[in-house]
Amino acid sequence: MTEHSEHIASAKLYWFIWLVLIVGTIITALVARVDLGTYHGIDANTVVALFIATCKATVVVLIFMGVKYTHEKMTKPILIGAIFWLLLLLVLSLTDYSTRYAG
Amino acid sequence: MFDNLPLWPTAASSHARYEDWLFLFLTVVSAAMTVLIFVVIAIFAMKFRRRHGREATQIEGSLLLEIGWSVAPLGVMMLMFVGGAVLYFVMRTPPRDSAQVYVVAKQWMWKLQHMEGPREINQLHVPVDRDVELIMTSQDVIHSFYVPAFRVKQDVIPGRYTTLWFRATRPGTYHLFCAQFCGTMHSGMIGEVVVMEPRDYQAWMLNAAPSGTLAQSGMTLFQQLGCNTCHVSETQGRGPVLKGVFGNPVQLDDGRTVIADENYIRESILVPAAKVVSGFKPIMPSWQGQVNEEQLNELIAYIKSLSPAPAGEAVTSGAPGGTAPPPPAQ
Amino acid sequence: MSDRAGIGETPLAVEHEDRPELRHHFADVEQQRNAATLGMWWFLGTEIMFFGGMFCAYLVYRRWYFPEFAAASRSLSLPIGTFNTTVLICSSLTVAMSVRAAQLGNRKLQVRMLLLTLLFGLAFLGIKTKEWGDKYKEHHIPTFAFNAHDLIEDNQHLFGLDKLQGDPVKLREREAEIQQHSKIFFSLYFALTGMHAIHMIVGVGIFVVVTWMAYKGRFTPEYHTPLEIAGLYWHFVDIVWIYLFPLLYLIDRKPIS
Amino acid sequence: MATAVISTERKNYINAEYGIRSWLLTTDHKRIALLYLLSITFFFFIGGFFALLIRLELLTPAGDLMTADMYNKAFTMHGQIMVFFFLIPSIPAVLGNFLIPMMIGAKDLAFPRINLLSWYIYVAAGALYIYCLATGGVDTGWTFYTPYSSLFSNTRVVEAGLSIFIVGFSSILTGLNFVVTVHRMRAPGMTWSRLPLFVWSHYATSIIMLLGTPVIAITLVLVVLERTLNLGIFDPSRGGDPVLFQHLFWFYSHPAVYIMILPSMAVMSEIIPCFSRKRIFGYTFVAMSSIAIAAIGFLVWAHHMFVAGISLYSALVFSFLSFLVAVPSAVKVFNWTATMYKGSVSFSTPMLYAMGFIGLFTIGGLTGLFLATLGVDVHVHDTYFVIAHFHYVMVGGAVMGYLGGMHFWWPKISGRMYPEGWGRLAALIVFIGFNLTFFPQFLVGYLGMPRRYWQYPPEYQVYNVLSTAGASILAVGYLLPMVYLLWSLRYGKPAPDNPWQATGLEWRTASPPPTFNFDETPEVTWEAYEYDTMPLPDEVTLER
Repeated sequence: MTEHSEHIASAKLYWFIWLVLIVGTIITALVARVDLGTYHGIDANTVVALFIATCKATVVVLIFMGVKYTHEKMTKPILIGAIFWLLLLLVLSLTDYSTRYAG
Repeated sequence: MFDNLPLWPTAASSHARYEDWLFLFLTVVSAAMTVLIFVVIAIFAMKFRRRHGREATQIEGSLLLEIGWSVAPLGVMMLMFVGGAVLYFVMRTPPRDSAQVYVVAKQWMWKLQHMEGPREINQLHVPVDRDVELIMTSQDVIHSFYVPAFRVKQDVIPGRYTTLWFRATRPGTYHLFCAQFCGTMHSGMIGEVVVMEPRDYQAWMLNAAPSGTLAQSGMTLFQQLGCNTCHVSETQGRGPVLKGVFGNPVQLDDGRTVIADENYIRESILVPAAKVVSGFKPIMPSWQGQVNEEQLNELIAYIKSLSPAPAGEAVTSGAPGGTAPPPPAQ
Repeated sequence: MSDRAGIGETPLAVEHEDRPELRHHFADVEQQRNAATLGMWWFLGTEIMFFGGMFCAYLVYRRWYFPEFAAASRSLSLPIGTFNTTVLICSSLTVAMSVRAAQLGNRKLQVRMLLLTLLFGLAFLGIKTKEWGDKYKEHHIPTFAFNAHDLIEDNQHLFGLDKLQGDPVKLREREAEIQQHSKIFFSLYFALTGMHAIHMIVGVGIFVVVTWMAYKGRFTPEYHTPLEIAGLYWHFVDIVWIYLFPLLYLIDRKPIS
Repeated sequence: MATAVISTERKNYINAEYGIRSWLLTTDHKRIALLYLLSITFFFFIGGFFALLIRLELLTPAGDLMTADMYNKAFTMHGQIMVFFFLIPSIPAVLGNFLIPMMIGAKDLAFPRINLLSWYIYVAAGALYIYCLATGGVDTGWTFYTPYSSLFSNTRVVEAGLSIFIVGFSSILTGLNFVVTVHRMRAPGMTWSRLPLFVWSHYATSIIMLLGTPVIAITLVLVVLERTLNLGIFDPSRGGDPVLFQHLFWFYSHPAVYIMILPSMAVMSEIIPCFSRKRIFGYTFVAMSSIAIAAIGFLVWAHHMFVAGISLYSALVFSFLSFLVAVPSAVKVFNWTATMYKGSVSFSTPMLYAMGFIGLFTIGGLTGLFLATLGVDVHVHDTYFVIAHFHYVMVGGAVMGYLGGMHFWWPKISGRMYPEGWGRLAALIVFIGFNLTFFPQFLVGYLGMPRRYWQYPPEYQVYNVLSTAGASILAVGYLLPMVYLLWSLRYGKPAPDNPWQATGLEWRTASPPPTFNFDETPEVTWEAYEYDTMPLPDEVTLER
């Protein structure tokens, strides 16, 4: 049982991540004002906004929350499991809502 | 007491027969499984009872058995799934030419209205061997329309329509229950479905109709609510004369002209101040919340009936029948 | 699945005099720290589902009442929303920095970063309060004299009201609908941002304690678990906002042709 | 005399400290388990009292004993108390709390103070519920369906909703504690494949608590806000969808059924091997089936909504998924039965409960298939068939498991043996009373008697009379253990450390255990359920 050696990320990396997050936010806000069109009924602006949000969330989880460096094996399964469960709730509810007035 | 010990509910609709077979299939499978488990437990318990320090034989398990008793039940269950899905699909797909009955549920009664005119409360008369589709909505909370003898049930939801259909196969009188808890008198929200031979049904229809055209009930209601104290027929009262109004343009006090259609009448009852007829003061009280959807329908039907059938002819600013248009009273 | 099994060989009788932060039932600090962070991660999983219920309602109504949601979303201030998002991102940076300072054993930097975190957190809440105040003035808070008349005025085309001009009855019905449906947006807006704000307030409370502990020098490079798990919580609340921002503020900001 | 005895007596968790403070501020998982035991027993009897009122009212078709409103409140509060204040915390918070640390060789749960906090949250929620009850009660049905609950009911919906919101956190914290404890606190050598199945099942239960409970928490908050602040999220007259409430409600409340039954299955997996003197048949499959039930259990919720106005397509999907969840349950039943094969079976009280459990759970599970079958569910949904089904699972399953477990571990908890003869008699009475109460409800349900009916057509009376008769027998069956277990605290024979010669780690410490469970942290070198290495229990110990 060795003493835990924590990974210490460099301050530079943190500042870089911060910059990425700020830039991502500004891009999100700017892009929202441009009409990117609709493809097969899916609004491209929403997709882009959520994609950027997911990227931002991912770097926060990996770097700021240290998931990239953690020795803890359970963190990723828990995280993925919880997100999967959220999707279950959303997707299975939508099996009802997206087909309710179809017939 | 054992005179009325029913074991199987009456089956009186086209769905009921299929449902009963399906139920029977499930019961047989379940009973077989239950008996199997009980008997096996009993045998094991007896045969391997602990006596004289009997030693147990250690067994780890068996992959083959595990797979077997996972897959085999799944196979049987898929039969159940398909059987149930087919029946459900049929139940959810009303035939095109079914007779339609509108159902309004409210705490705590069922109101049913046949397309042909008759209206009923807590009673539904239907002919035998005829597809009947119910188009249902609720005025307040969620209710559920349930006729055990037909094996049909559907929640009745405020703010939208749900449907249910059946074909009664056997004349008789059957329970109608509300199956979704809806408040104090939930258990009092019951009624009956009367299935009749076509000839009896026709006779019933003829009898039922006179008492119940929409317009007639509307007239009664019109008087009950005291509408006639202001909207006097023939002569000018505090409110405009309603004779011949329906379907014709109405001059409003802000100078606009609108056509007096159902929606206008409806709005004028619910929000009288919205569009006041030119020459009148906005003194009429709002009936919002005091008359329900059905009563509105009745009132509108009555007001409709005050206009002769080919309405919408060139009547400029007055009503037929010699009544003078309301005088401008500025 | 076979992560390391728990207790070491330490006999129970040995008390951990040298490590005051170690509680009796753990074998060592390592085990205690792992338990705490694991607990926090599971708790964050719970939190995802907590917000998930509201996201589910949001998704359903956004599909049903898209024009109303879009118009109501436009009535939120994009500059303020964007600015507040950056404020929260800055607070996440300072949290990460304070944990790093603890790892390095730099108490001064630690405290400074934590104070900045508190500052950013309070700034976020302050700006949020201002936004809510604006909504109050605009009668956009459900219950309190809710009125979406301004939305109807500003978005005639979006709601298709211009096509209904000839039909006053339909127009009026549609307007009543818009009132209801935009109220649903604002109900969800206040439920989501309100729950988020409650989490922020709890977070600020936790960080006040953590800052005090840091100031007292409780955290060392070997032991700073409270700071670490408080940080995880703070980052999570930040991530929720990262999603709330596009979902609430950016439903449809496209120029109207 | 007493002092002299105590000074020579071994220190255990009960006599380690004295005084009310030592209990109310304890962080010992065993003491907290006893606090939970007292509080859930209290709520069990309140809930049982309402059950009695319901059965008495239904003795006759007319609504004669109570007013309609009283009846509606009675079944609502029976349901809410039994589900949220008894069944959900029952086995996990009492037996799980007491046993999990011992079974894995730990001194305590990972977060002892959070464990105590969860009990205080439970008590706070319980007090709020009692306040709600005392000031008029609530009549929405335990399901809180909108818009009845949000707009129309004139009863204390806000208090009830908040109280269940609060008790949810107690459940979340318990689940959190269990999961982390199982991951982090296992003794050396206690690998995942050596974990008792009790722990596996509780691990699965905890996952449901963690991922399901928050959803009902936020849903109830929205209902409360809707009622107090006039939001319109679930109200059709304001553009909302009442069916959305049902989706969110059942997303938790269906898996909640597994929160109730999985711990009971956990108990079975300990009792059956012990009294068959055999390693459990198919350990891996029983363990994995718990996880499978927890996972698939989340995919089936809308089978409560087949006639609620969901889409046809959605109903087909949920019906299909509902059948899948039956497989792991069946696997468990088969494995328990197979465990008895070539065993050395004794008919001790816990084993009687276990055999009763298998039988009743089989019936409860199989009748679940009727409800998953779309066309059949349309007819039996919201009738007494459903009532019978879930009582077979929750009373025939969960409560039988709870009683079986209480008897099995009573010597460990109290340090005393209960009277075996009385135990067997009570088990028999419960089994008979239970079947007489609930089997007629299947029949009357298929005949079409809707649930939550205060008065009913007279042709259903026969079955209701049988049911009420059964309920009174059942009541005796529940009171009896109360009496003799309390009696045994004073007069029961002192229990040996391992009266059943069971294999679990909890049996390798004293009865009752010392405060930190083990004098020395055990090191596990053996597999679970190695009954071939254990001697047969001394028959003299078993017979009183």
